[in-house]
Order: sequence, then C-alpha cells, then structure tokens
Amino acid sequence: MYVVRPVELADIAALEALAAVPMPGVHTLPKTREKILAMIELSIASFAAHVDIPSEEAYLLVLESEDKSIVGTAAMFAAAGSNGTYFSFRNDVIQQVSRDLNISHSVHALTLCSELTGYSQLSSFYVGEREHGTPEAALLSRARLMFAVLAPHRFADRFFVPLAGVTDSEGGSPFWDALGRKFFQMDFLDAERTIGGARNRTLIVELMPHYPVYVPLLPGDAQAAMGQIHPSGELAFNLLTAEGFEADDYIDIFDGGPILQAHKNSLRTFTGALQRRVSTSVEIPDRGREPQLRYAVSSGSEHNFRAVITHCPSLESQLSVALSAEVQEALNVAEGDTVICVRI
Amino acid sequence: MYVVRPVELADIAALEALAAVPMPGVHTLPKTREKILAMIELSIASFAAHVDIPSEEAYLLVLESEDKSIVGTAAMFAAAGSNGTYFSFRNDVIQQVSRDLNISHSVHALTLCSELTGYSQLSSFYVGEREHGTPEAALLSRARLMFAVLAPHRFADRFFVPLAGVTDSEGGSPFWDALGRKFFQMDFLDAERTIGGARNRTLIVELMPHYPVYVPLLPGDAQAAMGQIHPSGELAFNLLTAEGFEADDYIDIFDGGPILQAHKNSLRTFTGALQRRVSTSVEIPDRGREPQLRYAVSSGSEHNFRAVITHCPSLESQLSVALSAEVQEALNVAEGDTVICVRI
Amino acid sequence: MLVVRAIQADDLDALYVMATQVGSGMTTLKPDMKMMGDRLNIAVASFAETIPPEERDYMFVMEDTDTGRLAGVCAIKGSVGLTEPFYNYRIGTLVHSSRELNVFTRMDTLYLSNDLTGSTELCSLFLHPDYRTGNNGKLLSKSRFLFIAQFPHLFTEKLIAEMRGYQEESGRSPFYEGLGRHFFKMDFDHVDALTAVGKKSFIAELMPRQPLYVAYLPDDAQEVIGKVHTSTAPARRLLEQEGMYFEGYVDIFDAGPVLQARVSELRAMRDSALAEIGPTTDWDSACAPESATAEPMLVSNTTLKDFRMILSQSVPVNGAVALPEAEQQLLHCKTGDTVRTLTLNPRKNNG
Amino acid sequence: MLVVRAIQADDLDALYVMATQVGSGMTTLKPDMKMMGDRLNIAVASFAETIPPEERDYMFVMEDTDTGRLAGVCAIKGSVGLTEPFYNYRIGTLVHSSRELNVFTRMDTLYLSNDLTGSTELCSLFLHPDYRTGNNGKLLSKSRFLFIAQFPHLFTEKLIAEMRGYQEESGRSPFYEGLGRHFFKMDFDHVDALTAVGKKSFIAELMPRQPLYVAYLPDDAQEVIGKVHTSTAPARRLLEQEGMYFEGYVDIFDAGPVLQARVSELRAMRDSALAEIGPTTDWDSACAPESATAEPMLVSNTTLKDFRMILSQSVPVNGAVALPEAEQQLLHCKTGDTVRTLTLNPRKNNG
Repeated sequence: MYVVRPVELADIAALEALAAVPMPGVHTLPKTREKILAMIELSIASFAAHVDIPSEEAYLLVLESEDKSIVGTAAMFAAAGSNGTYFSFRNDVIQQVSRDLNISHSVHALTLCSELTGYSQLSSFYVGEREHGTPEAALLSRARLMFAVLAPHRFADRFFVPLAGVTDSEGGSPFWDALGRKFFQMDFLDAERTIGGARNRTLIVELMPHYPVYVPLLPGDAQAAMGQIHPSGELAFNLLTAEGFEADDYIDIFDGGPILQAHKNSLRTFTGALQRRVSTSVEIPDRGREPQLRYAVSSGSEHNFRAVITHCPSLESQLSVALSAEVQEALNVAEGDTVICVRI
Repeated sequence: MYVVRPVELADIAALEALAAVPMPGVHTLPKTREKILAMIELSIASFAAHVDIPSEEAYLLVLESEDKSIVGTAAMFAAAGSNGTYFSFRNDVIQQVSRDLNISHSVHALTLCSELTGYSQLSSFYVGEREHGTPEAALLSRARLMFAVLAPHRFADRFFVPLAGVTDSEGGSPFWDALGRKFFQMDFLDAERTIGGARNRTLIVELMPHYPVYVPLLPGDAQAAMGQIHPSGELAFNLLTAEGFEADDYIDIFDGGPILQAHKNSLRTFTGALQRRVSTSVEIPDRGREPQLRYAVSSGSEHNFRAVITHCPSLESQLSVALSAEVQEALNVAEGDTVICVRI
Repeated sequence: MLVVRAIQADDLDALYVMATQVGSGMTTLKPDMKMMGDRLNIAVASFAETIPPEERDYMFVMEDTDTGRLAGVCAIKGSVGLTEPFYNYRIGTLVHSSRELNVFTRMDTLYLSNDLTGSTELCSLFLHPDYRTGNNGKLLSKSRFLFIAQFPHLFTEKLIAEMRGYQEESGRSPFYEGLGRHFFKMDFDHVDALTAVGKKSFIAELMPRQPLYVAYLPDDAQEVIGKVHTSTAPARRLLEQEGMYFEGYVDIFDAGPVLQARVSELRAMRDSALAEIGPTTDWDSACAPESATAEPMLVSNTTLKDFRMILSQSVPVNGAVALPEAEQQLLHCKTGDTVRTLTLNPRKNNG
Repeated sequence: MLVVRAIQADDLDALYVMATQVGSGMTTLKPDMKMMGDRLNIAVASFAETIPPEERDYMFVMEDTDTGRLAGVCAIKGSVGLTEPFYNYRIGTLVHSSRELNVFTRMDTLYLSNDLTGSTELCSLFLHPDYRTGNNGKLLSKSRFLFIAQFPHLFTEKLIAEMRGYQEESGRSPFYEGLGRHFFKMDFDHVDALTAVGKKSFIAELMPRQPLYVAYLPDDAQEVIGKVHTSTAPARRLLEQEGMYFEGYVDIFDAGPVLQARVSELRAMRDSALAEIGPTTDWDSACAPESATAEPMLVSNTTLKDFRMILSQSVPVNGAVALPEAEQQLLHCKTGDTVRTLTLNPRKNNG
C-alpha cells in the first residue's frame, strides 16, 4: 500500500536521489543536500508548530511505495511571499470600445501584481514515472488539501499552484525573451539561477515593467507560451483542474507558465470531504453487491498526518467508514478515531 | 404561504405601487409604468426563451404574500453589460517595498475595469418592511440562484450583485464628490439621472479616470464610503454574504457601493442544492420526533418556476421529499416530479 | 510676381480648383465645397477678429499676380484640441535598475497624451507643383512665422506642426502595423480616411491607455518613431530652420514627429525687425555687415485684415528699407509705411 | 576683485570652511571632508579631461583676489541619472470629453518619469552672505553659461537645474503632505535627509507608478506645483534670463520646478562672442550701438583646465576688446589672446 506522510530526516538520501532527476522550471525541489536538509527541517518544524496565523511554514509530503521507497513529493507553503511579496502577472482583459466606429473588442494585458501574496502555495509536486496517472499520484496531490481541511488555520482561504512553463531545447523561454530579458538583460536560465527561482524579491519590482504589457504586442511564440505548461507538468495540471483549480487568471512573470488558483470553497476536497468514524471492516462476501468506491482517507490528527487509498461502499449516508486493519495501521488510527475521506 | 414566482403582466399595478416607495441607489426597479412594462415583458420573454448562451435576458421574480399581494422583487440579468461593457472599480492592493529603507506596506488603488462584463448580475432586490429579516426574504433572494441551479445554461459561472452605496441627506455621495464629479462636472444625482443608472455606457470610458486611483489620496469621507452599503441594503448584504458572496474586490464607479461577487461553485445554493422526488406528506404523529428543518424548495421546470418554504426532516440521505398538498399546489408539482431543495 | 496674403471670401473657387490637385497625403484640404466654404468663412472671420482667438484659423494663399492664379496655401490654427481631444504619443524615459544585479536599463516609453491641447498649429501647407521652384516653398512656409512675429498676442506660447510619418514605398506604415493595427483591426488607409473627416479623437478611444515600452514594438516600428515621410523631409527642414524642434511627441498612428517651438524663441521673433519704407543713407549702408547684402528678405505689411508678404532683395539698414514701387504695391504699402522684415535664411552665429 | 575659476586641488580647506556656512537648503554641499574631497577630485579630473564627459562634475569657485578667500561655489554635472535613476514628476495633460454629455474636462496629470536621465545639470550654487551684493550673484550663476558656450561639445543638448520647492514658513511642504507622505509615511525632513546622502532614487521605489490626476491632491498641494521656495526665487529669475524654462518637470517630493534649456538655445550660445584682447578703433566704436556702452560684460578666457572669468566694463567692438591690464591678469591672459564675452544682462529685441 502506498502511503502519503510528512517528510522525515531519514528521507534525505531518497530526496537527494530524486533531486538528481532532471526537472524543468523552478517550482521544484531544492537540489543540494544542504538545501534539502533545510527544507526537511522546516517541514518537520512546521508540522510540529502550533500555528495561529499562516506564515513561513512549509510542509513537505512524500509518497512512500509498497517497498517503502520514496516515489513522490508534494509541498505546501502556508503563505506565499511571507518574507516579501509574491509577484505574478495578472491576465487582465481590457474592453476596447468605439461608439463612433461601432467597434468593440477585448485586449489582454499582463499586469505585474502582488495579489497572490499571502495565498497558500502548493508546489514541488513530483511522482516517479511508474506512478504517473495512477490513483496514488492523485492521492499525493490531494493529500495536501486534505491536510488543509484538517488544519484550516494553518492555511489561507485561497490556494495557488505555479506550474513550469514551456522552454525550448536549450532551456530558453520564448516568453522570457519577449519580456523579462528586455529588463534583466540576461538569459532565462541565468536569471532563474540568479534569483534562485524566487518570486518575492525587491529586484523584481526594480526591474520588471510597471505598466501592463499588451499581449497583442508580444511576438507570436511568446503569446503562444502564455499559460502553457511544460509537458512534465501535465499530470499536475490535470489533477488540479479536476480538483477545481482555475488557470487563466495569473501567469508566471518569468516563463509565462500557468498559475492555478482557487478559493478553498471551490475545491472538491473541501466541498466533498467527509469526516467519518473508523470501524473495522470484515470481509462479508454477500455485501460485495454494493458498488465499491475509491476514497482517499487520511488520519484526523494534524501532528501525525497520513493518507492512503481505500475502497468501500458510498460513505454519503454513513456515519462511519470501515477500514481494514492494514489501512488502520498505515494511518495510525484505531476504531472510533475520526478520519477524513474524499472520493478520488 | 409566500410564493416566489416569475413576474406576470397582471403585476404591473403592484409594481408601480412598489416603485413609488423611495429607494436609494440605482440598482433598483424602473420607476415609470412604461419602463416597468418593458421590464415585465423582457422577463416573460426571457423565461420563455430557449437560451444557448446567456445574453440580454433579464428575469424578474416577485414574492407573493399569503393574500396574493406582491411584497418583494428580485431580478437576474443573464450577462451584465451584454450590450456594452459593465464597468466597475477593482480594488487592487499594491505592495510598496523599499529595501534600502526597510519599508514595506500596501496601498489600495481603484482601477476602472470591465471584468464583470458577462457575469450574471443579481439586482433589484426589495422586500416590504413586514418581510424584513424573515425566511421569506431569504427565500426571495435565494430563489434566483435556485433558478440558476435549475437552468445553469441561462447564466454565467460567476455572479455579482451591486448594492447601493452611502449617500448624505441631500442625496449627495462623498465618493462621487471625490472622483466622478471631477470628470463629469456634475452632481451625483444629475449624473445618475443622465445615464439612467447604467454602468455599460461608452461615456464612462470617455470620462472616468484611465489610471488607478490611489485610495490614500482620496478625502477621508470618500475613503470611508468605499464599499459601504446604504442602510437599506443591509438585509441583501447579509443574505448574500451568508450565501457565499464576497465583498472587497469591486466597488461601484459612481457611489463606491460594494459589488459582491462569487463563482457559482462557492455559493451555498449551488453546493447544497439537492434534487429530490416529490412524495406526499402524511401527518404521522409519531414521526414528529425527527427534527424538522427549513428548506427552500422550488419546482424543477425552467418554464414554470416557483419557490416556497417548507419544513421536513433532513433530506441529506433521502431520495424524496415529502411535500404537503398545499405546497405541491403552490409549486405546481405532483408526486414523482423533481424539485430542488436547499436548507435555508 | 508672388504674394502671400490673407485669404478672402472670393478665393473659394480658386481654392477648390487647387484642392483637386492635392495628393492623398494632406487630409485637411479635401476638394469638398461645403467643408472648404466653412473653413474659409472661419478664416475670413479670423482675420476680421470677429471670433475668439482660440477658434481662429488663419489661412493664407500664395497668389501669382501675373495670372491671378492661386499657387499655394497654408494656415495657422489658433488652438487645437479644444473641441475634441488632440492625441499624441509622447516619448519618455524610464530607468529600470537593480544595484544588486548591477543592471541599469534605460527604456523609451510611449505615453498617450493630450499635452499639446490648446497649442497653435501650423498646418495645411500646399504648393502647386507648377510653382515648386526657387524660394517659393520657403516663402510660403515661412510667411506664417512673420505673421506670428507681427501678431504674437494672437497666439498661445506653444506652436506645433504635425509632420506626416514614415511610410514604405508600398504605403505600409511600419509603426501602424506594429502597434495600431493590433487595437484597430483595420487598414492604415481606413484609419487615415477617418482622421480626414475629423474622427481622429474617437479612434483614439481604441488606443491602449497605459504607458508602452518602445522595446515591445517590432524593430521596424521602433526605427521610424519620429521619422518623417520622405516627401515631408524638406518641409521639416524649413520649420527646423525657424526654431522648431522635435521634442518627443509623435502621431499615434504613423509616429510622424510633431515639431514644437515657444513662440518667443522663434527666429522670426528674435531676428525680424520693423523698417520704414524709404531711402537708406550711404552711411547706414557702410556700416551694414557685408554678408547681408545678398540675402533675400521676407517683407510683410503690418495689417492683420489685409496681411500680405513678399520676397524682396531690398535689405533694411538701420530701420529703413528701400522697397521698389512694384513691391510696395504688392504689399498695399507706400513710402513711410512700416513693414516687417526677416532674412529668408537664418544667419550663422559668429560663436 | 572677484574671479570665478575652475576649482583646484588645494581649494579643499577653503571649500570646507565655506560649506560650514551653508544653510540646510542645499543638500549637495555638506561640510564632510570625505565627500567633499571625493567630489573635488572628480572636479579636478573633469577639467583635466581624464574622466569621460558623462562622469564629469565641473566645480567653480569665486575667489576674492584681494584676500584669497572663497566667496562662492557653483557646478555643472556632465550627466545625471546614469548610475542611479533620476526621478521627476512630469506634468502632462489628459482630456476627458464626451460629446453626448457635452463635457470637456482638461486634467493636469503627474507622470513619474526618468526623462531627464543623462541631462547636464547646473547645481551646487552658493554665495557667501558677505558677498551677496551688486552683481556678484549674477556673475557666479551666469559664469556656468559662458563656460558651456565656450565648451559646448562637453555637454549634452539638454541642460537642467533643479530648484528648491515651496515650503511654508514653518517648513511644511504642502505638496509632500498631500502626496508623498501617504506613500512614505515619514516626515519631509527625514526624506530630505535621505536625499542628501544620495538615497533619492531608492525612496522613489515607494512612489506611486501610475499617472496621477493633479485634481486628486488637496488644493494647497496643487497650488505649489512648480513653485520655488521664496529664497530661491531670485536664482530662478537669473536662470530664466539665460533661456531656461519651466517645462513641466518637478521634484517628486516638494514639486519644485526643474528649469530646462537646449544648450544651443541659451542666450550665451547665441549672443556670446569671441574677441581679441587689444585696442579698439574709433571707427569701430562709432558704429557700436549706443546702449551697449554702459553694460557690464562677462569675460572669460578660453582655457578648459584653467578656466577663469570676470565681470568687466570693457565693451568688445567688432571682434576686439580693450581689457585693462589688471583684468588680463585675473584671466591669466595677455594682449592678443582670445576671450569670450557676453553682456551680463540680456538685451531687448527691437521687435
């Protein structure tokens, strides 16, 4: 059984191995042992913390396969840009109207904005190739929101997820070439290296355009790159839009990749989460008639979070959920405990 | 029993009488018999229309009291500004950061925008004094969204509701005096009369400021008026925020009144609506133990819409709803028909 | 001989004939009897001072006195943009700099503006091809500066002239293709035709409002900002000789430059002088700088309503000028009258 | 006698003494040996042409040759804003008009800009109170124009001078209170102190970026836009006499005006002339216009490295000027050398 759990110090070697896998974009895991360790320590401290107002906490979850190896990661930042400002481009639509000429059309414009500052940010989603497209990948993605359902005070009311944008075979970005390069006077990869993937630095407001960028003025390849995901992000994109995240409103200021966002009330995990008491399932052959549904189920404790997949009949009109002994052990729960269940 | 139903031609006299009641702001009913008639005709045509894409339809619902008199109105416009552009001020937050001085604070700015264009608009909400604060008022407000649940293709995915802003005893608006007056060179009431309460006219883009208005530069009374509702709008405001609408993002360009808005997925009527089959309730004394809940229930036909309040046990895990003969008659439904039910 | 003079009511027919010979580049002189008659009425009222200064439109014609034929036309509008908005792009500079990254980027920026609202405008210059020889073009264009120098109180301090912008031989405007087309979604010729019938301000409703970095535009559009149409280059040079400068304002469609001057800084204001018609003494001539003797002079009378101006070889010396009888007649002047004089070409400073 | 001359390395001590006597209004001449020494080194390198033109900072001192004491100082910066952004507000016009409502609204608008980046700047003018008599102030301020006229190739075409903005007697700046305070949330004096140590560009990070309608500001803030501090009014008039104009750029904090000129349009460029030191003939004097004889003249040598300038009563006539021996010595010149001359006050046009 695959289990999603908070990262532990013992995972450092496994994460170093994952970090060696080439991943595009900037919203990925740290690469060096030192930074991985810092991230793990921050996550452990964050899970342990008693939080009143979401701030600099960062939570890193890992997906553990049946053989206990780490095959996926997913992170949450409690408040994006908490030590600065999280900058993004807002994709505005401007109505152009001329009464005299009876013309009315709309023009898109990108405005540098700080509106996502303070949102909770999901990022660093990665699963191994074998897990691509499996329910376990969906479990890992969604487990973050289940934790937020469990501990809403640790998160903002709104969430966003930046996904890596398209780059060419040399690692160049057509969107960057049309915009950021003119102000930064350097290559895309140099710029990303220079600011370490951050989107909260003062130099962004110093260098990036203060006035809206009219999209029709951008070269075709840059327009085409707006809101386009790097192929490696397709899985995450599909999982998130199915969850209720919306694209189109914001894009990344560097590579033009989409930034998905949603109010938590629009997310399926929040609207569909069911709190149920644990009962022990007994194999009763004649109940097999009832259709078995797939649920993500997580423990109800914020300090000992676990999530797994289980199958059971519809929980809509039930007060309890029957879990096998194996699942109970994986979740570290016992009969009578509360768990959170979401159809998956 | 109070019934919410589409307006009919026979209601014109009652609506004229209502229109004589002084109501502040602009988002209210037409005042002249001619315009009331036009509105009624548009509503009747809209309910009858087969709609593919929401456009210029306008739906007017009335609240009929037990004695068949009209004691409330509420309207829906399928697509705001459909024959133009719906202008509003977006309330942006700009982060001001100086690394050198270690200063970071945020400044609000109002930007003329057309983002609400194409949203569905709720407006003209009015109930008589006797109905203030009653479940029937809530029924009237919510019935609009129940109709949208029933006929989602007639509406946009997002809704907004402009509420009248504060004015002084002479009908002046401190917000207008600080902003619109400088461009229009006329009094608030003159301006509203001149453009007939519209927010979709070309002259708005001709006259209103093209650049964001920094809120700290506005006089104190204008700042204080931003997003403040006229006392008469409090009931509507409370009902709408309870429904899931959010204020703060947009305000009216003339009087600075709040514009509430939401994605339909964030609205309680959409997330909590239950489709149930009608069964006939029989008074069984010993079922009285089950707690009775209050529901708004509406007929399931888009061409013969009705909504009333009923009480029954929780419908969460039921397939049918037991309605009294009287309610069935009011809704024009029979046993076996589908109705939409929402806790209220 | 050629005289430039205030237009008169009975010039309408001759003006119409000439307008039929104007090419498509000039939008203000269309062969349309109604429009032309209206404009002429305003011009006559302007010289007669029966309408307020800001509504005036002083039109001048160049007449060939040998044939009575009109050889050219030009005008000065008292104020632009007071009935409908007068739009330009203004080119400004924004600096984006980060000490941390050691980046210093200086960006040209286009601002949609109505800054030139209320300015006095030089416009509607047309010289018939038959007369495009010698100093005729200079005489016609520069006549307006002498008029302004004689009657500066009639004008605002800011003087402007819009120049036709650069187009490729095919008629393609690189600036329009790189910017305007995205917002207008119609051909440049169509836009041009709309401006011709006075719809310019309303087309500007479609222009983007926010400051635009020039670097966003395609290279060929960037290159032609402030560049005149090839056929307009000589006209631009004449205006620049008189003290008009490109100060960063351009047309919103073709990026043609607007030349500007303060009226008080015009060469005509600084260097033109009044002189009395009469004989000059030997003593005066002896002291006159040598170089001046060969210079042709612009000479005008000092009457608003019947303003007339010629090119003369007579050089004024210490307040007197010996104008031949024929020239005095052309100016409707006689000995003892005061005239205003200015060398046709600027003198060089000895610095 | 007073001579204005290029500063020299050994002027540091005297300069420091004078700086201790400057009031708080001038931020560029603080009595700080380190800052002052650095600036003096740049000035010496500027006159020696050992640093590029855009980095130069030509400082001039006025020396009382009777005592050897420094009486004043002034400077010309080759280019501003090339190492850190140079911000101003530019005042533009936007017209909001609706034919339907018959409304035509003309609004002044403030644009945050770096338009003046790269301009040559006149700055750091200070005259010791003991010497604030007669023409001394004019001599000191105007010396810079004669320097520019002699060496125009060293400067950009655009010349600017920032003027201290209006403050109430209490020191309150109505413009700052109406605008800047909302964004800086600190006192004007604090902001002023920060600009004094060169932090001006970074404070500008906090300024609102979007164009601002002036009508949003309180009345008292609107009224002082482009208005100088009472004590700065005379300095402003001197610069305006030389051809500098307020063209709509103001300081972002106190809205003090920036005066501007094209170098080629300066009175000094147009009217200053070279003359050879030597006797003038009777014939020359006879032809000279009468009025000029009483005019004091600015006279300078033509040496960059040892630039020196005085005020003289000698009037140049047809390319020659009879300078007294003492004046020649002040200029480090002798008979036969070339000097540049300009009347201290502008002449009127006869127009």
